[in-house]
Amino acid sequence: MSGNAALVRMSRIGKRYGGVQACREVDFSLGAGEVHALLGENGAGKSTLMKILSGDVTDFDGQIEIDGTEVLFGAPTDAQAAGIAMIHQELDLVPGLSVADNIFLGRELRTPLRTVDRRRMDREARALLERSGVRIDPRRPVGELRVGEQQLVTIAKAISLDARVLIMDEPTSALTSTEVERLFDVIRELRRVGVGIVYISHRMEEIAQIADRATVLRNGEIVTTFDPRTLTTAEVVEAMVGRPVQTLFTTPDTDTGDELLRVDDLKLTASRPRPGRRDPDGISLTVRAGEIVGLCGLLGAGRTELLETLYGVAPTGTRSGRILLQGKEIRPRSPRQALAYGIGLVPEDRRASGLVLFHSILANTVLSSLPSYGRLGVIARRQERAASVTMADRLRLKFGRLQDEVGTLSGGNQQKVVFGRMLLTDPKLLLLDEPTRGVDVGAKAEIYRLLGELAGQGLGVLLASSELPELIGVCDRVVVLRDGRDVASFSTAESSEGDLLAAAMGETAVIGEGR
Amino acid sequence: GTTSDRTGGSPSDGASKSCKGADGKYTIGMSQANVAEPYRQRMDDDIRAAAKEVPQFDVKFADAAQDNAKQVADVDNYITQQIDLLIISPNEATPLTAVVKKAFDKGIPVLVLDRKVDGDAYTGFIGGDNVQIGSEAGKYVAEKLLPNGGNIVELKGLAGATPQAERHQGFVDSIKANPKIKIIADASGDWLREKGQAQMDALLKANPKIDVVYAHNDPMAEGAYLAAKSVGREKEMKFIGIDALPIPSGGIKAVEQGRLSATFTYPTNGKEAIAAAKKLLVDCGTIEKSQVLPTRLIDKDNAAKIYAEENPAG
Amino acid sequence: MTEKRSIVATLFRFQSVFGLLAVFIAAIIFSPRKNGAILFVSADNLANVVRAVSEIGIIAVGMTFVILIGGIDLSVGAVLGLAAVGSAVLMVESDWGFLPSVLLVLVIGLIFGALQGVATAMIGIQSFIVTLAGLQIARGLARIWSGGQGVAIAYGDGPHEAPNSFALLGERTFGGLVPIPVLIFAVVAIAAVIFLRVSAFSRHLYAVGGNEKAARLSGVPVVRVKIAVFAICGLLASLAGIVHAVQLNQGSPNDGIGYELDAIAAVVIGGTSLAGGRGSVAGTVAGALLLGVLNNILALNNIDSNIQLLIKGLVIVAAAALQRLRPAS
Amino acid sequence: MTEKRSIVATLFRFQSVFGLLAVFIAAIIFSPRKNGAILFVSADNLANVVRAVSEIGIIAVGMTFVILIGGIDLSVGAVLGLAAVGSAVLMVESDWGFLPSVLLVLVIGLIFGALQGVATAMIGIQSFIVTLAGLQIARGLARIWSGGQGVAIAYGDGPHEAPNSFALLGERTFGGLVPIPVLIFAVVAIAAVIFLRVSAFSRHLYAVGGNEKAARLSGVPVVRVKIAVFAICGLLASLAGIVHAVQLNQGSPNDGIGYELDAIAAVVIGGTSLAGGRGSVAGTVAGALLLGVLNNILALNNIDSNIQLLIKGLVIVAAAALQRLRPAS
Ligand SMILES: Nc1ncnc2c1ncn2[C@@H]1O[C@H](COP(=O)(O)OP(=O)(O)OP(=O)(O)O)[C@@H](O)[C@H]1O
Ligand SMILES: Nc1ncnc2c1ncn2[C@@H]1O[C@H](COP(=O)(O)OP(=O)(O)OP(=O)(O)O)[C@@H](O)[C@H]1O
Ligand SMILES: [Mg+2]
Ligand SMILES: [Mg+2]
Repeated sequence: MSGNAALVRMSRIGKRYGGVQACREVDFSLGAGEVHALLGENGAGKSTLMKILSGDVTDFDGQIEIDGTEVLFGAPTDAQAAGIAMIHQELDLVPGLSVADNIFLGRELRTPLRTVDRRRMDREARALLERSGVRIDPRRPVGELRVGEQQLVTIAKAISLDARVLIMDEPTSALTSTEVERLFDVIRELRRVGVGIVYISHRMEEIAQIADRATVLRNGEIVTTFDPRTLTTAEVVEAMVGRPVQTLFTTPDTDTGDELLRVDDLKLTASRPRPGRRDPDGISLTVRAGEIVGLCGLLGAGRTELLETLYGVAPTGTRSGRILLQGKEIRPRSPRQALAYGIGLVPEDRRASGLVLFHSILANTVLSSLPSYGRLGVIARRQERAASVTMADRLRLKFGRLQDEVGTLSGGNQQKVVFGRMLLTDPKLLLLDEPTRGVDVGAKAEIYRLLGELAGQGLGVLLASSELPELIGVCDRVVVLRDGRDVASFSTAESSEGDLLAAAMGETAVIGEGR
Repeated sequence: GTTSDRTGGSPSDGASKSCKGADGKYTIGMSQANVAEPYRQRMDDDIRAAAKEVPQFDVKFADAAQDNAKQVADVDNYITQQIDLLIISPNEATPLTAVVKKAFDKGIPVLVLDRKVDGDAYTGFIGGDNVQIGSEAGKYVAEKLLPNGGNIVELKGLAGATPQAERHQGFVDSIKANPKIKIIADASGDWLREKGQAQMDALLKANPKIDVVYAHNDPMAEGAYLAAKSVGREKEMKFIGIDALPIPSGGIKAVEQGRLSATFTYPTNGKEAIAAAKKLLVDCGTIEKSQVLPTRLIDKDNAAKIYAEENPAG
Repeated sequence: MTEKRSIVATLFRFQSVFGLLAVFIAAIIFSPRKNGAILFVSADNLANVVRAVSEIGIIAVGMTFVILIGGIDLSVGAVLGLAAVGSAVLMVESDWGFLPSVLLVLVIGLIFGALQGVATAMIGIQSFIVTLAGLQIARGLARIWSGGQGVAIAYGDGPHEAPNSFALLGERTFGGLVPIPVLIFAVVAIAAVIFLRVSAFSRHLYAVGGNEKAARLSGVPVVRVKIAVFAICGLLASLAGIVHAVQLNQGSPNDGIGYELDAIAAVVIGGTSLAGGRGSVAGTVAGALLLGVLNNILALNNIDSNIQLLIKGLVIVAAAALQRLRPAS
Repeated sequence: MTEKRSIVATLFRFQSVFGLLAVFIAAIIFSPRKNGAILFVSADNLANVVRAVSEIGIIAVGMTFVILIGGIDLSVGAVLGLAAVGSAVLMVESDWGFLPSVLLVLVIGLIFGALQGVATAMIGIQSFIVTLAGLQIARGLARIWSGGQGVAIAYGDGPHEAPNSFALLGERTFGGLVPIPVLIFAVVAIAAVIFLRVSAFSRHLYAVGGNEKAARLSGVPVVRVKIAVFAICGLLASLAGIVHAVQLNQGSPNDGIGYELDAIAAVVIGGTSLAGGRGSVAGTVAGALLLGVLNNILALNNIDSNIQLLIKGLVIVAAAALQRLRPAS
């Protein structure tokens, strides 16, 4: 494949952000009809490299050739004109506009009168979405969609560009395995018609499945390029991290203690129902001290909503059923209250709900635990710094200085900051919503190790995840949700990914036939 | 004495039509340009007080808050309400002419206060004469304060406002006689006390010798006084203002208490307006088309007396 | 499910119209009566109500555009004053014809707005501060141009008289019932509604307000959109200034003080979010009418002007609170 | 490398101070001279400059807090007027003592601000609209309380005289050099700077302005923070009103019109982002002083008031443009 005349050739690419060398002397090529995976730890420079190719980042060293001729992009539109489209890691959609409007933004279809041809846009948008196997009403505002659905819209949008080069930066981070499978079908079809695809993901199993070639970046430099079918996951991971990482998806089974959380037939009827939300509709489960319980479900099964309800941020409405923490009934009405009970939440969307992106790493890490540094409302700077440094070390955060803006960290490292913030509050029960979304394998291992350690100290964890291997590997037990109800519960020691998936899909799972 | 003149012999037809004698009940609409100006608030207050004495009258008030368009709407609304008489103190002449004419043509008698409207589609005008006031102030400065000449600074009203131009013109004309009197600087205080103070801060800085501060209204004169006082120079110069409102924060009190040397009344015409309305509606009489009230000099000697006269209740 | 959802959504979409309806009904109830007739609903009075809001309404349409892209324009009142002065000076003092005067004034508003757009979009200064400065500059220019005085407009064919065709703009039409300013407002509003529905530009505008980065990545010409929107707003403000001049027979440099706040209030009451990306011109029209009806009914009842301030403040808050009832986003 | 970067960063951090310095130097150059002395830099004049901005400055400190949480407060000018009226009426007409009057006035401002905070934080109405309504309400209340007229303040021990202790607030201290209002402004500003540096509350405030949702999920009591911030802003506006009353020897309900825009201009020129989450009180102080120096030098040179408007507009834009030069974030 590398023998093919390259569609894209990037040579000696360098890019520096302040003190950080995001890319250094990178040579990268992509052939027509090739799926080239780009791997690396968080902050390795994958997104930066691709932003350079897609015209988003314009000041860099080195050169780019397309079909053998050098190009110079001044803006993303230039790259699009040259046939390069990119699905960005951070979903960049306009919440107020409809799905169809978002897909055709900037190149609206017109009637002969030069007005916008809504009908045709709706029709084509629907066709595009169906091609990737989803049914979303193209007239719905994107802001109403779930993160996963938004990701599908972004994919449809990129596909609609009919690009010759399609860059996918973590396109599946919010998708469950069903949607991932459909996406792979689409990718295979694109490959057949000669589209070159750059595929970035932290899900190792996907790489072996779809990629023809893989390149590993570490600290902005290329470490190796290989055929993914020839290497084991462990070898790939070692190349990425630079050292062997063992026992990825296992946490030591700790002795579980007393019952920490009991949810009894929890139901929530929102007084002003929001379309597409799946509030708890009769959920019962328990979490013991020292136990890690997984929440499994398809897109929109209601995992996020359950965690939100437990954390006191559900919409107002009538609630029935009970929530007991250490045997006492609680009614969390705000995060503040939940935190006082000893419940912490790591939200799903770190940029929108987790971080103040332009504030410092320090300020973001200590935000939830401020009262513990100093007294009388005056902060003891040394204490808070110490706490922040300790937490950064513990999570192996990759950063320059504590005063740097958290938004300049790579995605995975941003996730660690949110995680660390909750740990600093010393919770009894930790609610995790897709905590490893966009987190590299090395960091994942660290997070799992940490979870195991915390569980060993008696912390209870409720972990919602779309990654089945993670659920199986990390959790002691997995509860499966469907349509806002708990439908099954498995001990991970005795069950497989297939069991979970079957339970999650239930009888309504026939939509994606052929699998 | 009241200077008056009869322009055009036409006795107001409107009056005869709306007059229902002493048994009638009358709704009077008062359209004020901007009650945020103390002078105009006092005008409303005077009208209110005078109307209390006429049991047949029920006066409504509207405030245009210095917006011509709003004042047009206010008058329109009075027309809709079918009031019996309109008193208007226009924000500006031209913009209100049409709507005043509309009311007048509908048979509503119109009394215009303070500022005229264009043309003669109104029943009567009652106002002061700003040129004359400026000239009285000039005369006072030339004869009483600076017979041997001296330096004046002038604090003007809002740039572009007619009274500002007139008070300036009258003043300049009447100090011309004495070439030793010089206006060495001026600044615009926008009629406001704090603006007068801030401008005076700078004027004091730039001018080491000031003998008289002539402000186009009392609030600016007070502001100038405060500025001079804060650098200990208030004794070096005299302050004169205009308006002489008989209210606690007005110029008469300031003269009485020695901050201002003199001020000149600018009549609010409130009492006179109600008297005219009574004549038209209750007595079925006619009124002068134009009634110009004279100004009065207020100085240390008469301030207390006049203040008491103007506030009979206390 | 979807059925129900869309009905509810539609209802909420038009809730600013409901607010207007509520105020309208309240106005009828609280209207004074004379000889059995409800004064508020007389044709004359209703025409007055709409005429009184037509200028604010025209401005508010432009303001809606600016707010939709997440900006704000504080200069509109001053630009109105500048345009009013311009019309008067050109036609009366310079004896220009109707069309050239009006065109020049509109172009001045357009350019003034566009320059503010440039400062916002290309230099990146927050629009609040750009247009706050623009307010002062426009006001200063108007004062200088007019010599500080209102310039009276007389009509006729003689020298220093404005052409009669200009006077027509202030008349009434359709049997003396509909004032032309109301007609102009209606045309502007309808044109804007249609424009926002059918044009590609409007998608770009919502996108810039909703997620500027996404818009840029999608190839939306963000800078051009911003400049265009501020230019449109300036244009409409100067159109309002022309209407203002003809209604008051003068161009005064001090006209339009504080109109920006009224216009913004109309936009926000109409359900457009100051954060950008969400809102509609139809809502703005309803918001402007609501304010007009409120002013009118308070005046018809001769409510004391101070109490009026209190009531208006409370109604504005109430109307805005009503907006919050929409399904959260 | 890091060394160099941090020096640059520090420089940019204080760039609003640089703006001030630039204007200061320009003022010296353009200052008129008398007998060889540069009028602008005389101690007297500098004291005047600061005294003239002390009220706006005090307000702007509170405004900084509000803007830091991503809000805006348009009611401050009206609250200043209300407080000025309150001080005058209580001390002169009701013959209250110094302390009770001042305390009551401060509490009124605090509560007024807090109520606006409640409407914003709990009902969720945009602060622009809440405080626009608040402006009208405060102005209406002030007019009603004062009877529409300014209430003159005379000092003494007799009936209807304000206590002499109140007059002291308007005097000068430190050998007649420093006006007390300046001292009050300085104390407020320094207290605010320290407060924002050391308090846990300030972290919450910045977080709410930076990303409200993230702040809430992190356990920040968002509603309480917002209410507190609006309350502080109301408190400081009424403090400014007290200072205003004593400086002008009267409380007038129409005082403070338009002060909100000056205060916002000071905040933004000082580098605080209207989007919230970014900015400092030190910058605001520099911004307020910049505006004060600008006003003073224009007045010292007797610049025509219309030209002043133009110059001020351009300087504001220039100062804001300077802010944009900070290293991109
Ligand atoms: N706008 C920016 N400003 C400053 N530093 C940046 C910026 N964007 C990226 N960086 C830095 O450049 C490095 C590479 O970032 P990049 O986003 O390319 O990593 P990545 O490989 O995509 O990581 P992830 O897997 O977490 O998405 C990181 O150290 C990051 O902190
Ligand atoms: N239509 C909607 N309107 C508003 N909020 C929504 C809507 N749909 C989902 N949400 C909220 O958006 C967030 C993201 O939804 P999300 O993408 O997490 O669904 P999911 O993770 O696929 O499914 P699950 O509900 O099982 O977590 C959640 O807080 C959810 O409550
Ligand atoms: Mg990345
Ligand atoms: Mg979820």
